[in-house]
Amino acid sequence: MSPAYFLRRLLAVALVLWIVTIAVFAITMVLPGNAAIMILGEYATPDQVAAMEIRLGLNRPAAIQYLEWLFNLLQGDFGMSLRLSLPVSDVVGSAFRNSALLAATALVAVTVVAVPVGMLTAVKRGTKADLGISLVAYVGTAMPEFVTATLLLVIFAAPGNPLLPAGGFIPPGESVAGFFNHVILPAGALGLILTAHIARQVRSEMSDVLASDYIRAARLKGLRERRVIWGHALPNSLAPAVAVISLDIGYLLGGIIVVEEIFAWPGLGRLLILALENRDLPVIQAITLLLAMVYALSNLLSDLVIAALDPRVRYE
Amino acid sequence: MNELVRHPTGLVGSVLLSLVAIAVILGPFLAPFDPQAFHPAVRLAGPSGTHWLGTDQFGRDILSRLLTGAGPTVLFGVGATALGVLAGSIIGVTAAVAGGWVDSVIMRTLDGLLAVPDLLFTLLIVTILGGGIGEAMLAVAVAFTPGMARIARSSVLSIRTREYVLAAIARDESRAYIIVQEVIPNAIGPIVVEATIRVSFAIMIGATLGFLGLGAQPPSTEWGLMVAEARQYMYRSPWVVAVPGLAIAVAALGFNLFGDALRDAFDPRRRR
Amino acid sequence: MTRLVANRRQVVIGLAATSALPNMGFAQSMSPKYGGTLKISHSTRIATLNVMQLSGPAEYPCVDMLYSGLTRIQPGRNSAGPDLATSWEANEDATRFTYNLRQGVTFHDGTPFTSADVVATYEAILDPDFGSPARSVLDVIDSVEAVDDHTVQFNLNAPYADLAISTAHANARIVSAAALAGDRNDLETKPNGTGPFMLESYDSARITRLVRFDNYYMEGQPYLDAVEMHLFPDLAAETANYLSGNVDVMLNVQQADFARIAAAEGSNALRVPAGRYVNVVMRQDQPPFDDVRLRKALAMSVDRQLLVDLVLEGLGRPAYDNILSPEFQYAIETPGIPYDPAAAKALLAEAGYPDGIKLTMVASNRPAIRGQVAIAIKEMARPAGFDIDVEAMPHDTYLANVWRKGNFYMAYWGMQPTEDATFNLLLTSTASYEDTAWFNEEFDELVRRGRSTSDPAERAAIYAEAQEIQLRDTPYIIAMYQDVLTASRDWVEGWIVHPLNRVFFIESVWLNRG
Amino acid sequence: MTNSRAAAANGQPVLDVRDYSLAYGTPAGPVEALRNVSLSIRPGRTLGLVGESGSGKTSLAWAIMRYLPANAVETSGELVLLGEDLRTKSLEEIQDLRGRRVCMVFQDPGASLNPVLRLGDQIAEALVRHRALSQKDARDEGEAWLARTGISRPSEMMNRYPHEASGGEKQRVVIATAFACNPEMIIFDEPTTALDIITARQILDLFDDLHDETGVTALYISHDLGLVSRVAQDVAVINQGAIVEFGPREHVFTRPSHSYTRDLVEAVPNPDHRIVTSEPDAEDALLSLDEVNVMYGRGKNILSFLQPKREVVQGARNVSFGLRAGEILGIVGESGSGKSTIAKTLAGLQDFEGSVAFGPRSYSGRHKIDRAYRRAVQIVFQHPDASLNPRQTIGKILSRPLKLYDLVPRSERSRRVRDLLRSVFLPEDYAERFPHELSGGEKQRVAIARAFAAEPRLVICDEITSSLDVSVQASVARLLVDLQQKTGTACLFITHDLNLVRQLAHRIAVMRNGDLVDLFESSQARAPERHPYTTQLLDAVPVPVEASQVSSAAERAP
Repeated sequence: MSPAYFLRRLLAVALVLWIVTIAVFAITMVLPGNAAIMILGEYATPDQVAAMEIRLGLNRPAAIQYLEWLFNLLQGDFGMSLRLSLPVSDVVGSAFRNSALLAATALVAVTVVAVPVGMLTAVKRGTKADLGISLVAYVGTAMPEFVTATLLLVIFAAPGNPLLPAGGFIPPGESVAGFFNHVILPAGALGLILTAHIARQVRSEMSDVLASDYIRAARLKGLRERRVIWGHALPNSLAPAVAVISLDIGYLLGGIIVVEEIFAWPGLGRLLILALENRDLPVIQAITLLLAMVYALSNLLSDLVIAALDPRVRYE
Repeated sequence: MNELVRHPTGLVGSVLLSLVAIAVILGPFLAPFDPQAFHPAVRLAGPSGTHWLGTDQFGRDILSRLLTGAGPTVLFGVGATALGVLAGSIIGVTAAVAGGWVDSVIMRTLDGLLAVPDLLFTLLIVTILGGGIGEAMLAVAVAFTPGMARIARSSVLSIRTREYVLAAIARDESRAYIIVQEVIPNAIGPIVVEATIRVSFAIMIGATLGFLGLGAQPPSTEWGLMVAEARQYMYRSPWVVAVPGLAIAVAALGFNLFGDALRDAFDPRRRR
Repeated sequence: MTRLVANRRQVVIGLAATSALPNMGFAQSMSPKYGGTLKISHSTRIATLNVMQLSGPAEYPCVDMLYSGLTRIQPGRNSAGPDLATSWEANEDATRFTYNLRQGVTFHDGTPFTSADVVATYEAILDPDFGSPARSVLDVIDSVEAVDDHTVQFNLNAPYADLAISTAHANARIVSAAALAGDRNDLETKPNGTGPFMLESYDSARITRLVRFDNYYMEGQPYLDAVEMHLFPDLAAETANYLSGNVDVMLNVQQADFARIAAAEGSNALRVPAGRYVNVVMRQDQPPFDDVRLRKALAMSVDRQLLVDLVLEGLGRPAYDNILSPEFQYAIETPGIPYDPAAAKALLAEAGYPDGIKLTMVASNRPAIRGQVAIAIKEMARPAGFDIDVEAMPHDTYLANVWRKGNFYMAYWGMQPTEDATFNLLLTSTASYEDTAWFNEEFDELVRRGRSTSDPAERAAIYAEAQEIQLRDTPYIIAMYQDVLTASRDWVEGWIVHPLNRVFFIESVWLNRG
Repeated sequence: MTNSRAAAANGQPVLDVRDYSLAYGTPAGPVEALRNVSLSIRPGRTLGLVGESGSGKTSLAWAIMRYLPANAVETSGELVLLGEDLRTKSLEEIQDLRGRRVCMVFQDPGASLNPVLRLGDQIAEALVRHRALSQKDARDEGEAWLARTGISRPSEMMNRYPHEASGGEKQRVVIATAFACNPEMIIFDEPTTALDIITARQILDLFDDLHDETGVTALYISHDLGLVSRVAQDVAVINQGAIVEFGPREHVFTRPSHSYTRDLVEAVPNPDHRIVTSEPDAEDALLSLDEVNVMYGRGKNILSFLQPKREVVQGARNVSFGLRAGEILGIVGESGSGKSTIAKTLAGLQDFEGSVAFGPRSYSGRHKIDRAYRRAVQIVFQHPDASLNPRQTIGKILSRPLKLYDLVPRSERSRRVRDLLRSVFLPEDYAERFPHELSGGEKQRVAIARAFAAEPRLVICDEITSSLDVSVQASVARLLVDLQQKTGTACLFITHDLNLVRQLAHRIAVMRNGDLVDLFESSQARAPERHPYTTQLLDAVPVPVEASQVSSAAERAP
């Protein structure tokens, strides 16, 4: 791959993010209600509301506010959180780290399970094992995270003899075992739907590969089935699998919102809900921008990986 | 249609969808009890001869609530998808037909919006609109629009280079005729397939919004809300959350399976 | 086991006889053990530690540990006891108060506490631009003066008998003059108080950890080495975590989980009757709520005991529209209102609605109890001819569109420390959150007289009259009082909650682990 | 090879298919694919298996390779390879046999090579598998075979990926792989169909050389009788799953016993048998192109810097020629030569520079083209499946030009549609049908009828016969010429089939890489002043074997 291609892709990501900043800013501008009341809640005294209104100073033209915000943003200054009275970069930064831990764990687990399962079911297409796994996968994709999470809690964290903690977070720096103990349920709730989806997609990609002329040619060369699958089919299915996984990262980033809320995971998702409920505009803006950036960059990364896996796209 | 039912996935999907459709249309009439009526004597009771699926914290009959909740739950998904598809198709077709800088601007904007995860986008919009089932439906529709616009655009673009469209251009047909008569009828297939599968996503997102308190509101019997309301009793009587939770899965599964079968039926390459 | 304390009224509220409280620090047979970390779980975020402005349920225990006030609400009573002030006296007409300050107290950073800190704190509270919630109960103060290093004097603009209770306000804790003179944003995250615990780490998304302050003025206290506040936003997860023994105290317990937690081995579920209530707001400057008969008809259409059973799982008491719960010293014996749909229907017909009336009642979804009460009222009132359409909505939408604007909605209030604070919160014409347009000059005048009267008998008569007026006009329907529920593990000694839910006495808690 | 030699010695056939029948199970019941097929190939000989699409020829190849889908049911017969019935072998035995004793070369080398593996590895793995060579030896051996297939830099080719090689190179790699294990038999399944004319010719020559060299027994499957007549000593004709003709080539061509074979032989275009007899009016110019240039892939807007850079390709370069009324002008060339660009340009579907004069008017760009021009110039596309809107009935499709150009009053339209259907020899009730209910040939007739419905003065035919079966090709070509003669419409006939174009065009234009390199009267095709490229093209095409030539060609067989 040429540096020019990489640069062009990076430019495209920057353009996308710029568009996101406009969209995000526009959205936060039209949020209804008196921001001060929304931030302080109904038990705030009128004094508090008045003080907050002065502090917000949201009475300047939107375009000026946008430019000012963008200017600060480019210097790494996301402003102050209105609800938490801390710099947004601090609040969002630590939440981002925690979310990344959860998302990465889930993604790794999903990949490790889903890709082999998808390939296996494609190879064993039509057998009982395929049917069984496909059925589970179908049901899996139809369960929203909050249902999965709730059922997981009922099954694994029921009081009396809980197998796993019902929620909470322990930084891996504090205790690795504790981290894994706490991450299993949220990662499971987050991963079920993705595992099912990715396994299905990989199965379908792999089935297409297995039905292709070059697999037929390989078989008719007398190659053993093992060599056909591992030597010929697998390398061709990896690139599409990476593409599917990278697209599902978008879904994963949405899924963390609910899962973090249920499992008390101190990440971006929960922070976002708090920010939305409290009209914490700088935090909403930062999170949305951050998630969009992660998604755009993960797509870019997946393109690079695909280029590494498939010689046809290498010199594009 | 035969093609659909012959597929095992299509068959199961059709059966599940029929069940859901029956619940949507006839649910309110089939419900044995008033779904809002309290039966304080039998709060949080397990399944019994009177209350087949048990009762909730107010002693309301879960079966009746489930049956009347099918409407709001499923129609939410269908409505949100329909709106999203309509808006997306209009935008996508416009971009494809206009081409040039109009297309570029529309597509780059869509790229930007698509970079925001669906649920996050929906949450932002529902917060702007202010929560409630109608607002949530609109939000999901808006969140679906960019994706559908993309699909519609690529569908139109692939149709636009078909030879029958070229033939129409060569004949000097009007632009309107080409779009309405030649392009759209043929571009609609992939859009319908995508829409069907998206209904299941819309149902799930709708339920999730209900669960987060931003979608359907009490005393609605929308299934996501039923799960949310019953969650605090989940250890005491697990079926109160399990029943609506599984109902959501069944409805979503039905649309998912049906959509996949539809895709296979449209795509000869995948036909077995 | 459940400690159920449901003594009606009198001075002692929440906690009955001390014999029922073997764990109280001041009444125990065992001598407390030192050391250990107390883990408390809570479900709402600790968004700030700014003592002068915070208002979150989980923020109150934090400032209660970090700071001291001049006075402090006493365990189990709605009365003020000494804290940083050892004593106080008023002049004849209760317009000037002198507080004598404790000597030898230092802040966590080692600087000594003096009257200058008190003056600086109260001046900040009284500054309208600073927006302290405590100002609403302290705005009778005209000026604060330091008489000497350990004496301050408050000059009031009107007679006010309850000043000692007002100075116990959770947001009126003493901050050092230096902190107020410096960057006030530091108050958010770098608290420097005189309380029994100091902040060690603050992660608003997860754990806030406080450690023992060795120079706390109470000799030998606190007993604990540290206290950790663990956040669990999902209530079901919080309960499961508590029951599995990962935390020692659950700050607030849901009604739905209370019985299970009470029955669980090694767990103490504590239930404290309190004056918390959901009230039905009806705007009386517009029809149909301008007609008292309609309001009364609705009041008769609510089966209050059933409501307590359904919504509170029995963990509360029926209320009969009195804004003062029995815990208040001057609360009257409120007559019951029987559930009588037939009579209600007749009264509704009399009010001009023989065929019933269609109404839309708004309920925010946070906390869920608002919606639950609304739905229950809808069902109960149906036989009386009320066709109520419940419109539940997200809390932010409610705040933006309905709160203090709508004509028929559910409000939710915690208990106030005094009768005067309660009336001035909602019911007087100039109340802070006046939302009914129920303006009654006679009532206003009674409240005004009550606050400047120190004689208990006189006050009782005045407040009784005020309550009669309130009950006659039914500005709100208040159908039940909700108990405060908390839980602690067996090894936790001395954990109590106050009906006000603002003071916690954690300096007296100790761990009795084998 | 020893087995094969032994077989040769005792006259035993290498492959003997006896009474073989095959069916596919479908939801609608079993569908017969092969019915009582019997044929045999003697050692060292090439059997040409000829049939149209769907005739079962590929099914037979799969059956021999024992590569049948799960729903295949073999209802009778034996497949005997040197005395052993393949049907009785286990999967493991078959895997040992594939690629070692029986190999296969496929139609599309682009699809049959794994895109993510290097070409060298794809040859070597077969050698490692079947000849137990080490990786290094296998690569050396593979490279040697690549050299034998005429690849100029074999070691470089070994390290390339399929997308880095041309179609011809890829097919050489596939052929090298097939020959490398020294098999007894190779099945060639249309190995040249996906290639350009000249490349196809080179592959065919390679086949001849390697066949002579190794003496391998071959089954050569093709739809092209002309081609088969050139490479095979024996010919079998398969129709609807049954062998209708089997025998030595001379026999099949000179004395076909079955009517289907006769039709097939007749349908092969032969440049010496002209379909068109009349000549156009010499001086009546209808259309002329003047210095027409077409560029592809030019950036269009400011955001295009975000698109991967597209190469600018010149689709047509300074093309000028004229067309007379009533004339049939053939345009030939390989893929990418620009012949379809000219078709699209003249149909008003392609931006161009230069000018196109039509009658009294001249057009200097696509957007200048008006309705009068568009009505007078109609186009018929290559793929009948794609050129008819699948959602419209045939009646609607045919009446559209009538309505658009207001040719006949509304009340007359359905009658006119019926006339049009009759004129292309289709039943009138086809008006009610949808395109998918028609066969490929029928659809192409509808497309032709639609073009002629506009009463045009010029019809552009862009490869209209190339996706059709041989027998259908001939009838469609004849239909076109009939209509053209009847109406006097001029015709631009674009094709890569040189034999066909020589049968029906008055003049032939040759294009290459966007340039018009030659333009000549059909009768002058073999004249000495032809452009060398034209000669090369003409030489590349196998001319159907006439009865008289058969014996001489057969002598070349060993």
